[in-house]
Amino acid sequence: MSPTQRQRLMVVVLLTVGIGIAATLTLLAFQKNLLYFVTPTQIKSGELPQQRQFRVGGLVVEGTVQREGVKVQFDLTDTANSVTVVYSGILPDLFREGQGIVANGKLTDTGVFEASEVLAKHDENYMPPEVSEALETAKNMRNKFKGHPK
Amino acid sequence: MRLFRFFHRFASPREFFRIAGSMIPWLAATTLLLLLIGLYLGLFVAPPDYQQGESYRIMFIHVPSAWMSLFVYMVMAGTAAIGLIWRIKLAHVIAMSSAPIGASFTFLALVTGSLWGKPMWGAWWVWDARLTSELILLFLYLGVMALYAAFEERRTAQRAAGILAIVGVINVPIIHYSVMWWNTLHQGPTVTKFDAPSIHPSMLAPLLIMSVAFMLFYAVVLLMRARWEVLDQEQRSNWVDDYLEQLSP
Amino acid sequence: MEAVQGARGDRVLFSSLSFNLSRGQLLHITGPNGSGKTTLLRILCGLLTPLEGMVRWHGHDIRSSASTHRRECTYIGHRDGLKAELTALENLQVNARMSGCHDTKVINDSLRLLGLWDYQDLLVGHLSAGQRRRLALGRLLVKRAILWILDEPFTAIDIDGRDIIEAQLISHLQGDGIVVLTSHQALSRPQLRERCVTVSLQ
Amino acid sequence: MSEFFHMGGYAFYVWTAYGMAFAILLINVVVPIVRRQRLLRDLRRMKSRKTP
Amino acid sequence: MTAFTTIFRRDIKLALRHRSELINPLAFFVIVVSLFPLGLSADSRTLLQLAPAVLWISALLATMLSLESIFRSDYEDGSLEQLVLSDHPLFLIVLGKVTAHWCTTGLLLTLMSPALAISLAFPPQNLDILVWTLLLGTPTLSLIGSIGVALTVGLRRGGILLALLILPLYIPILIFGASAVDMSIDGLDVAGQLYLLAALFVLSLTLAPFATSAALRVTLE
Repeated sequence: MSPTQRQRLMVVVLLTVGIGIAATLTLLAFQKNLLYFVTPTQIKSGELPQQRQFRVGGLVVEGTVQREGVKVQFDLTDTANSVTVVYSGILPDLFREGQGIVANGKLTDTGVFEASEVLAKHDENYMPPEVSEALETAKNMRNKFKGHPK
Repeated sequence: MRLFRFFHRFASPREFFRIAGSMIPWLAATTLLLLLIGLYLGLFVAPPDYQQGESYRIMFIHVPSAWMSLFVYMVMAGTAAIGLIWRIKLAHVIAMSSAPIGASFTFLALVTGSLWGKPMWGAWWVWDARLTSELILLFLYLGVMALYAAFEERRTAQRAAGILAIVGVINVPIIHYSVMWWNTLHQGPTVTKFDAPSIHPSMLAPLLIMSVAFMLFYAVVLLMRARWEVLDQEQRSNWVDDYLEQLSP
Repeated sequence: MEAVQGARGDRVLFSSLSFNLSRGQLLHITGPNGSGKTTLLRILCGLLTPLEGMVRWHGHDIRSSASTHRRECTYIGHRDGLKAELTALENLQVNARMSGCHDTKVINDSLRLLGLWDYQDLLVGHLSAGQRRRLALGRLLVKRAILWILDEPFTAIDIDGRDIIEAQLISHLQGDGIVVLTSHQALSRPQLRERCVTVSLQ
Repeated sequence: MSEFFHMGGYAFYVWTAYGMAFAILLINVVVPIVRRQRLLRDLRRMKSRKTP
Repeated sequence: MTAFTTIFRRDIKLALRHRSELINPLAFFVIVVSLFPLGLSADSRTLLQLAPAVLWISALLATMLSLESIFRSDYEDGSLEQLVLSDHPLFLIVLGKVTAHWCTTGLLLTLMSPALAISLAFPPQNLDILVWTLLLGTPTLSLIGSIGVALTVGLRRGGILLALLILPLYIPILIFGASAVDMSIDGLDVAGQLYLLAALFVLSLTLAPFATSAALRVTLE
């Protein structure tokens, strides 16, 4: 093997080893609980320090939205636990009951989340209103049929 | 084999100039036709969305330009690599002509996204994973363009900017995942519904047509840009003299 | 070296230039300012790829056999390649080690030969231009390559220094080395002139 | 027709987006055409300087 | 290997003789970090909220401003073309230079960071995480930065261009580094982020020297 060839081989080996190690480390990282997200359950369990700003995500509980001028109060749930959110300001058009939203703010001493910003996530479905209505009726029919009237 | 021969011939500057010149009018006509059909279907035929009403029509330009922004980057980095490894001049020309087109698609995706985000999310801009990585993509494009413009020697400029484009392509997925991960710091997957995204056929058709139209548009502009770049680069060759004489007898 | 075309910017400096050099020969490249002398030298040492044509070393294209060519070639450009914050000795030591020479005797001999022995502990920033040029040429003595490529080796150098360098060139040629250089002055020693081939660029 | 331009209250957003798209696509077409004119002019000037 | 050690020792020696260049990035780091309490408020809660980001961004900017020293002076005095022409593999030489650069900037910044962190009301028990992230992150910054410097070294005014080229590539490191520190204050497990920082470091260690070598060969033409 000529010196040039040996050098090339060395380079290839180094590259493979390096990329391999990097890939292993990445896999190790993904085995750890990387996804750190604040859910109402985490707030309830008191893991989070008070007075630090963070975001909480969840679904708006149906029937809990109360409006008072620009002030809005609603409950946010991750289906296991829920937290009450207060917010004053203009809500985005997509804000509605049952919708997933993200609120940015602080937790007060009373356990109420004081949001300074509310963002709505739109879902990835696109359809005309008639189709949506049709789907909704179909779902209700199915539910009725199964004996779980909504 | 015939395909290879075609590409080999195509890679000679003179043949490229000729073939590209004859392709442009046809491609341009098809692009225009598809754009018009897409706009008609998207603005008049497609019904309003059940949740977002009429505002979702921004999608028909937003989504194709976002797709194109990534696609053009891949083309740019790929041709830059070909140019660097096999020393093919035309590959460099295509890479460097792609950069401004890709940057404008990226910019368009960002602006239309912002115009869509304001009524829907309630903010012109959120530091969301998609948005942030698209913004960084724009910076990568601008970096390549700025580096290309900074050198006086064309050959050096092409190769230096090409290396940057390739370094960027390794970073695009890393940036994308890092930003996505950083964003999910704050919002759990409970929020986003992971059911398969579904779109009604009446809305899908204009979206796909517009995407093809954007792709062809890229091809047309790329060929136009690359042609004049080739002519400039080859100005010492005899065939350029012939071409000039043919233009003005 | 065959059919090489060199260009700076969009201007072609020279084209279809070709020549052959064999052991023991000196190539003197002449030409007015801006005629492409430095460009040609940089092509020869592999810093610059020619627009067309190729440079062959031992019959192989230097782009494919780069490591052999680099090992057997020393290039001294018009910039000295010395660090102002290091002493003369330290500079030469670094250069020697980078070219695979670990012998302190060689380094000391080179310093003596170049007339820099008394200045070895001075920072290069404090040396005169001529002394720096001498020190730069010290690379030739510590590397002992076959091909020497020198860009204006005599700039800023006094008569003594010129004598020393020309003597080194002669002994290098006699030892079957090859020298390529650019210089505005004619070579003074007959031993050099008889081995010299001249290429002049317009 | 006015209902069409009204876009269900989203007229500003929708039409600005489409307007931007049109402008940017147009710029992309115009730039190479301008470059063509300039390049041909420069090349011709250079050739005419060389020949006489 | 001789190439690596020779160049590494040469560059360390040069940095030690050039005290001001050694101290400038550190002074910059200290001043930028101390601007925040002055500009925002001395309220310790606000400071703690910002501390991870402030420390990381300042370290990143200090590294970036010192990047040019990797190749600039070698380019100007002609040493760089000699290095490119030497018969040692160029990536080893590049690695030697980048290692020396990190030892004279990133390493020192990391060593100084605990003192500055304390001044931002940073809890002492979390200092180890801060040091670990910087220790893994700053060499990556030097490695990626070397590509940018190699691309711009031939240009007379490469400074701002360098920032434009390099900063987008720095974003993943900033995100993982700063968020790991941030989360450690909240008492959460940050092993995942440290693994990712290590992965980025190893990846750039294997790829960046080659990209830098290729860039140097192009820009020296």
